[in-house]
Formats: sequence, C-alpha cells, structure tokens
Amino acid sequence: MHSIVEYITSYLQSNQTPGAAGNFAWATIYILLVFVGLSIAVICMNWLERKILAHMQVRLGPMRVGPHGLLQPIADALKLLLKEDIIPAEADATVFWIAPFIVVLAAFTVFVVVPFGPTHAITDMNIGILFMLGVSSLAVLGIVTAGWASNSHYPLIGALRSSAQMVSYEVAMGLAVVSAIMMTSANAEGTGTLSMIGIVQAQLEQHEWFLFKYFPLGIVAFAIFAIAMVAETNRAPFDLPEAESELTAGFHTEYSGFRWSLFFLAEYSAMIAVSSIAVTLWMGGWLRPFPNALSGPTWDLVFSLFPGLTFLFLAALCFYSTARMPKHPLFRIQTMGLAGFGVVLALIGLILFWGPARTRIEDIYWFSAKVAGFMYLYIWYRGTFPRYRFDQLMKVGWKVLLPTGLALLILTAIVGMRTEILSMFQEGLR
Amino acid sequence: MNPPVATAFFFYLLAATMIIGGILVITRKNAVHSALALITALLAQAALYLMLYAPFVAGVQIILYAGGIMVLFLFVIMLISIERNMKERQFNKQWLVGIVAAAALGALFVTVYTKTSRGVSLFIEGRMSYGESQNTQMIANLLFDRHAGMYMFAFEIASLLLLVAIIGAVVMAKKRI
Amino acid sequence: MTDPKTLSSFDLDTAEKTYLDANELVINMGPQHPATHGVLRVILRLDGEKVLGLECVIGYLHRGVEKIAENRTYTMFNPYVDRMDYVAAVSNGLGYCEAVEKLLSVEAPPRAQYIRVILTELNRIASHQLWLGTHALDIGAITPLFYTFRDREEILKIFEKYCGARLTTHAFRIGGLQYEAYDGFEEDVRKFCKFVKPKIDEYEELLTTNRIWLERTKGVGVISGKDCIALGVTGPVLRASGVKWDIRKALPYANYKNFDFEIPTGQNGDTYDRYIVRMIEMRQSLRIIEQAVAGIPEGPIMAKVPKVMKPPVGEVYHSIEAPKGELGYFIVSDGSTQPYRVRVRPPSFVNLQALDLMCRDQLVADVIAVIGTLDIVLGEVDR
Amino acid sequence: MAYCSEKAMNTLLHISTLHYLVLGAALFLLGIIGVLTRRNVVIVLMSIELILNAVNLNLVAFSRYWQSIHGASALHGQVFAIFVITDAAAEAAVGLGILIAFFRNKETVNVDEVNLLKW
Repeated sequence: MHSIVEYITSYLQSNQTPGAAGNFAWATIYILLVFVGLSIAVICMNWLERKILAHMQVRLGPMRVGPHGLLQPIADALKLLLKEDIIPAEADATVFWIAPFIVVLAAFTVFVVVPFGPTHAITDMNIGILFMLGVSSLAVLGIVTAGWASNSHYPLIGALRSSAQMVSYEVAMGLAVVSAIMMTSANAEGTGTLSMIGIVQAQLEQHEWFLFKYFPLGIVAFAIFAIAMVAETNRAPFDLPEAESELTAGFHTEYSGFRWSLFFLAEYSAMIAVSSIAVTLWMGGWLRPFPNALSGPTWDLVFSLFPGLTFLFLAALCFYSTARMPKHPLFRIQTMGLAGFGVVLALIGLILFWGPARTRIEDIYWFSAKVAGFMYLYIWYRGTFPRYRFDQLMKVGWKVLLPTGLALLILTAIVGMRTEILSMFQEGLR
Repeated sequence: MNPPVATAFFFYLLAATMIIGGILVITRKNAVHSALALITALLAQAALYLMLYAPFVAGVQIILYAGGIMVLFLFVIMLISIERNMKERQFNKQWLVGIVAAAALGALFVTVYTKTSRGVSLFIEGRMSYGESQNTQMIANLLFDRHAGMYMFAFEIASLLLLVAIIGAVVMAKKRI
Repeated sequence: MTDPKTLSSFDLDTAEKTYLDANELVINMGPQHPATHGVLRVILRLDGEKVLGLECVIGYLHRGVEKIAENRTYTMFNPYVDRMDYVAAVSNGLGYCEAVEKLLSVEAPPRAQYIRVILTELNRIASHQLWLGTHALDIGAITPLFYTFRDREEILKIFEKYCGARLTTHAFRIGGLQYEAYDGFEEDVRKFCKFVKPKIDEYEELLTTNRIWLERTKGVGVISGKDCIALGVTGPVLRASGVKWDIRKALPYANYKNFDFEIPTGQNGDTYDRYIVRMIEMRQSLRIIEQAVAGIPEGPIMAKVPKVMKPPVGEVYHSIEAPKGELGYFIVSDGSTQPYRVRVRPPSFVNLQALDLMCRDQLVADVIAVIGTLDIVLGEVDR
Repeated sequence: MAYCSEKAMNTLLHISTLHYLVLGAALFLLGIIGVLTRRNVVIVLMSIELILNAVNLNLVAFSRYWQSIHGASALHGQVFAIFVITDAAAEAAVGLGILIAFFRNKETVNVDEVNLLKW
C-alpha cells in the first residue's frame, strides 16, 4: 500500500513529464485531465463561437437556455445524444460506423505530446512534432471513409475535396514546420530537436520566439502555417468539404445524432491541436511574455498574477451582466445562476492567487491564452471571408504556399548556416 | 529471470493485429475494406517500430504510409467505381500456385530461422540502451553528415526517384497531354 | 451569336444513359437545395467538378397566376401580381397598374406618380439588399446577410407604415393610389436615405476589395452582351455585359423622365461586374428617391377611373424596369370586366435561360455563384 | 502449464529479433499470396505494400540487433527502412497512376485483363 502511494507521489518531485518519468499512474491522470479539459474547451468554444459570431453579425446568438445562453452547449449535447442514429440503408454500415471514431481518435491522440508546460504534457517524445503531424493527418482517412460509406453523391464529393485539400496543405504545413525545426538547431552544439518541449526550450535559450527569428523568415513561415492550418481543419474560408450552400453538409451529410457530434468534437479539437502546434513552434509555447528581458522575482510575481486576474475579470463581467438582467420574476433563476457562475469564477480566480497553485498553473495559462487567441482568429475568419473555390484553394496551396515554403526552407538553412558558409568561402579564397 | 510480460503482451497483440489485418487485406471483396485493414496493419507496425526503439521510422510510417499513401489508395478506389467489380470473381485460378509458392517460401524461412549454431539461435537479443532520445539525430547524421554520412548519395538518388515518380504519375493520370 | 442548338443539348434520357460513363457524373441539385433560392431544380452533368451542361427543372411553385387573371376582374387581380416576385412586390404592382392604365387610357396624377417612384425605388434597394445577402451567403460570406437584412428592415417598416403590409404590399391601385402618404412619410424616407448610405459602404467594405470575393466572382459566369440580347436577358445582368439598356431611360414610364440618374454598366459581364452594377444601382436609387422626395407635389392621388372597369377591346404590352430586369405585362381585353388573357414576361424566368450558357465549363461552386448572381425568384419563374 | 516446457515459454516471452523476423515472414507470405491470387489491381498493389512492410519490419529488427553489436549509432537498418518507404511512395504514385489510365481505357480493374502492351 505504502509503495503504491510512493509510486504515485514519486512523480511530483521529478521535473519530467509523466511519460518520460515512466509513471503510468500520473500519465493516466494526465490523460484524463487533458481529455476532460479538451472536452470542456470544445464546449466553451461552441458557446463562444456562437456568441462572438452573433455579435459580429448584429445578432444576439443563444439567449434562452440559461443566462446569455450559457447552458446552450449542454442542451445541444443532450439533444444530439438523444437523437435517432440513422444509418442509410445503402450505406456500408461497418465503415459508416467506424469513420467518426477514426476522426475523433486522430484529433484526440495528438494531445499526447502537446506541452502545456515544461512538465505539463502527457509525454515528451523524441519525434513529438512528427507524431503530431502524422496523427493529425490520419483524420483525413476518417473523412474519406465517412464520405464513401454514406454511398451518396454529395458526401462523396465532399470527402474527395477534403482529402485532396488536406493532403495538399499538409505539404506546405510540413515545410513551414521544418523551417521552425531548423531554427532550433541555431545553438552552440548545432543540434536541433523534434521534441515539442525541446522546441519551446530552444526558444527560451535563444531569447526570442521563432516568430521573430531571422526576420522576416519566421513570420513568413508562421503565415504559411497559419493559412495551412485553417485549410487543414476545414474551416472558413477553406471549409469546402462542408460548403453548405454547395454540398449541403459535405462528408457528414448522412450523419446524425451522436455520430455527427463526434465529427463536431473532432473538428474543434483538431482546431485546438493545430493552434497548439503554431503556439509551440512560433509563439513560445508556455513561456510568458518576455521571459528573458523582464526576468527576476518581481516580474515573475507580476506575470503569475495574470491567471487569477483573468478569472476575476470574467467574474466581474458576470456580475455586470447580472446587474443588467431584466428585473422580472421570470428571470430570477437565470439571474441567480449567472451570479452563482460569477461567484464560482471569482473563487477560482482567488484560488489561483495562492502560491503553489499560481506557479503550477501559470504555464498552462499562458499556453491556453495563446491558443485562445488563435481560436478567436478562427471565428473572425468565419465572420469575414467568403469561401474559396476548389481550384483556387488548390492554386493557393500548390502555387503560392508550396513555392514560398520551399524558398523559405532554403533561406532559413542559408541564414542558419551563415557562419559555416562564410568560413567555407574564406577557405576557398585562401 | 522474470520474463518481460508487458513487452511480450504488446508484441503479440500488435503481431496478431498485423496478421489479421494482412489476412483481411487479401481476402476482402471490397477494396475499401482491404484498405482499412491495411491501415490498421500499418499502424500496428508503427507501434512495433516504437517497440524496436525506432521512433523516427515509426513517425515516418504514420505520416507517409497511413497518412499519405493509403489516402492515395482510398482516393483511387473512390475514383474508380467498384460496384461492378465487386460482382465479379475475386480470385484467379492461380490459388494453387500461390499456396505452393507461399508454402515453399515459408519452408525456406522456417529452415533459416530455426538454424542454430552451437545450440544458440542466430538472432539473439543483445541487452543495452539504444539511445532512443537521440534516434532522430543519429539517423540525420547517417543521412546528411559531411563526415559520417554514408547515405547522402543514396538520399539524393531517392529524391530523384521521387521526382521521376511525380512526373510519371502526372503523365499517367493526365487525360490529354 | 450563339447557336441556339448548343444552348440546351441534353435531356434527362441522355443523362440516364451517360450515368454509367465513369467520367460523367449526373448530380441533381435541388429542389430542396439551400443555394437554389427556392425550389429550383438543376440537373448538372459533371466531369469531375467541371460542368458539362445543366438543365433547369422549374414549375415546383407554379400557381397559375396568369390563368387566375382570366377569372378575376382587373381590380381583383391586382394583389395576385405581388405574389410573383415577392421580393419586389411593389414593382410588380406598378407594372400591372400602368399596363391597365394604358389599356384604359388614363394616367395617374403627379403626386401618385411621385409616391409610386419613391416606393418602387425603395423596393429596388430592398430587393438588391436581399440579393446581396443571399448571394454572399452562397459564396460563403455569412455576415453581409445579417447586415442587409438589418437595413432592409427599415424599408419594410416604411412599407408597413404606408400600406400595412411588409412583403406583399399591394401598394398601388389602377389609376393611382389607395392611400395618401402618412404623416411623416417624407421625413422617414429622408432619414432612411441618410441611414442607408454608409451601410452600403459597409457592405462594400466587406466584399468589394476582398481577395477571396474577387477570385470567386471575377471571370465567373461570363456572358457577352450579344448573348444576353439573343437570350432576352435584361436587367443588371444585361447592363453588366456592357449594354446600356434600362427601361427607365429607354422607354420612360411613370415619371422617370423628371429624375436625374445614371445607368451603370460593366465591361466584362462577369459576376463581379453584376455585383458592382447592383451596388451602384442602389446608390442611384437613393439619388432618385432624394429627388422625388424633394419634388413631391400636392394634389389628388387617384385619377378618375370607373368603379367597374371595362377597358375597350384591344391589347397592350407595358414593361417596366423591375429590380431583376424587364418586367412586362401583355394584357388582352375583350371588353368585359375580366381580362381575356394576361401574359407576364418575368425577368427571372428569361434570365434563368442564360444559366446553362453561363455555367458551361465552370465548376460546381460557380453554378452556385451564377444562380445567385442571376438574382432569380422562383415565385416569378414559376408564376 | 504442464504441456509447455519452461524453456519454450521463455523463448516465447523473451521477444527477440527472431520473433520480428517470423512476423515479417508471415506478412511477406500473406503479401505473396495476395499478389498471386487476387484479380483486383488495387488489392494487388496493397499486397505489394504488405510485402514492402514485411521487409521494413525485418530491416528495423535487424537494425536493433546490429545496434546491440556495433553501438547505438549503427542505425543502417532504419535508414534502409526509410529508403524503402520512399520507394513505396513512388511505387504507389506511379502504380495508381497506371491504374487510373488503365481503368479509363478498359473500364475494369482486373489484373487478368491487362494482357495487351498497347491499347
């Protein structure tokens, strides 16, 4: 008994990820934490997307279920779970059944290597970024099989479109990623790394985000990735596979209820996953702003107050909305609910000011904040842009992003090796 | 010494997945089912690579085989209508030849693998650390290093092969050149 | 000139036959498709995603409006025309009333004419706004839809205040107007003009220079002026192809002679030009409205027309520039209280003919864009 | 486990290179049977992928064996495996390209009907 407790607690002293420390108990806990957190994030994202998009489009969005529609995602989830699960008679039932699970598994498995902090990852792999790209590329298999198994024209065209789109943009995406990985090797030993944690640590050691490294190469690489990742997740303006005005709903036209909600879940977690890659590779992952310039205990304290302050701000927003709720008996429960939600948020905020919680949560907070910025961008794109046509999408992928990526790769290599190249020239001159 | 049960368990699990996947590949009527079985087998193989301390090859296996080549296969299967083909006979008359050839080859493998020298199997397992965390760097050294890299030329040839394949595929698939 | 034979070269039987050909895919779009603006059914013959040809199947909304006219008196038939192009009901009413007035040889008094112009032009803006919202939605931009509906609401409010109805207004009567303009009508219209000008800039800000919008619309669904004339295409589609033909200027009706406005034309005849033409038309309509509100005279609103209308035996064709093109009424009178025959020339129906030509060799996604840019209303196509 | 000697049990549970080689051989045989007996070209191509993968498994297993003798940096088998994967990609691209051209002309994917050099 004692040994079990010791086994479980032994991890807490180590400064490794549970996977690297070989501690299966903590690895399991981390897996549960990440997946529960991910599901909550998807639910929040659902609500936020509807509200933000609504306010961009002079509407209110969900307002009925709970105060300001806060319970709407839960109501939707319940509705989807209770809905009849229809399998078309002509469909290939087995493949139709498996397809959504492939997509969900691919979208969730990538989070095994996402570093929320130097120790806050399920595991640290030597091939971390390769693993992420590889597993996220498996999602296309699920989409293709879903479209095929529906045995209908629209899903099939949607599936073909999406497979072509995802495979083409993976190339450009890969090139941008390779240029960032090259930047990790700009150190004394000249060895880079594919490990997600290693990449962030390289940014810490080199005193800059790779976004600004070798200006403007880092920004160009990031831009390529930022475009490719929207295409990769099939979101507006690249949401051709589910272009509702052309193909009704694309590859998941025939899906309903629970299985459809799996596609939904996978789409949003894939968005979070690619945003995590972008944050890790170019925006310093879990690092707080200016970790080197503004170092020292004072600044550490100031920046570690941010998580608590954010929650207090959200709580203040809640209380403000509570004060603005209609003063009518019918709204009493909603008003109380909103106030209660505010109190919970404020309590969480206060807990986050407590020393140990503060230090443990800070990395996760900065990582999530950066990812949340990307999520907002996704919503913003959706409110702003029309949809690309398929051939134009391919043109952007193959004729713009790919050549730019190749040139970028070569330029990054040249700039990274400039001292060696110069010395070679000098040797040649001599 | 206690046998490493976890390793054995995972090995046999993945091996069974691969064998069943392989059998499904060659027996399914529907090419999409075959492709899905092959994908399962390939992913199991990637896991086996991880067990062999070859994470980089495992990553390449996932990203290229499962994410690239198999998508291409599925794409092609969907482009060609297979309904008519599924009504036809699936196996040709060479099954006897196939079985005989396979049996002969199998016998050959068995004789090679069971051959022992002085009572010790040819392929015993050495026990040492394999430097998994440096795997990618070491492969890169073999491929690209100016001094230790002995596969640089082969690498260039491989890229040339890929270029030829790209041109070939474009020429083949184009309707009007 | 395009050979008419090439315009419709396949029918459903050949479509069935070619189904087995692996290179050709026959896809049925509609009648319950979100992008066909109602119950239009389009049968597409595709090579991959390229359109080889298409055929429109119409009639899902056929209500026999023209036949109904033969069993109604001239006055009774007036509300029915609102149900054809329900997006621009006021224009429909104007066309019908003026046609019957022509048959009766009466003319509406000037005050009625001015109010008619104001309401018709407001309706033109409303129709274009609805078109813009749905067209942008088809191409994937969601937001303009909500902006245009927000602003169209103001127009509908004016309609509601004027005649009590928002959509099928039945605003005009043969010989003039039923209702005098309500108190503050002019003020409302002026306020609306001031309100909507920056809003049109807002729509343009979202779309006109948007790269994706340009790529989706430039060079898509190109049709030459010659082909337009050959097919009888009218309205903004014709003008975007470079033909300066607007019935308000060419064959002035109502009192459009009195107003100073321009007719925008495009050069390329593509979807983008049609978009630009319609945007300018909205601004020009505002110009007309401002002039009309400024010059609105006092006086009667109804001409002297008999209670029981018995137009002399004869026939008349009268056409107006509806938001979607030339809207014509051909009315044959046999001297009784009911028309012998009413034939409507609906712009949407005629413009829809050009769909096949405009979509040839384009992609499926362009079919959506082209259906949107033709600005069809199925109530009018099917009648 | 009376009927299973301890030595045999030990051999079964201590996963060595030999286990991987046997697995590779089995996959190889499955691939051979598939190539020889199936009529559908797509499945024949997939069987070829199976054969290539069997080879790859052997290469990586040998690489590990080689590492245990020559040190951690002797990864030649893995490098070979990467080259084989490259070849597989090239083969799949060209093979499927040929298949599409063939299907377009003959309307079939039966390998038995590929009996003309020219059509």
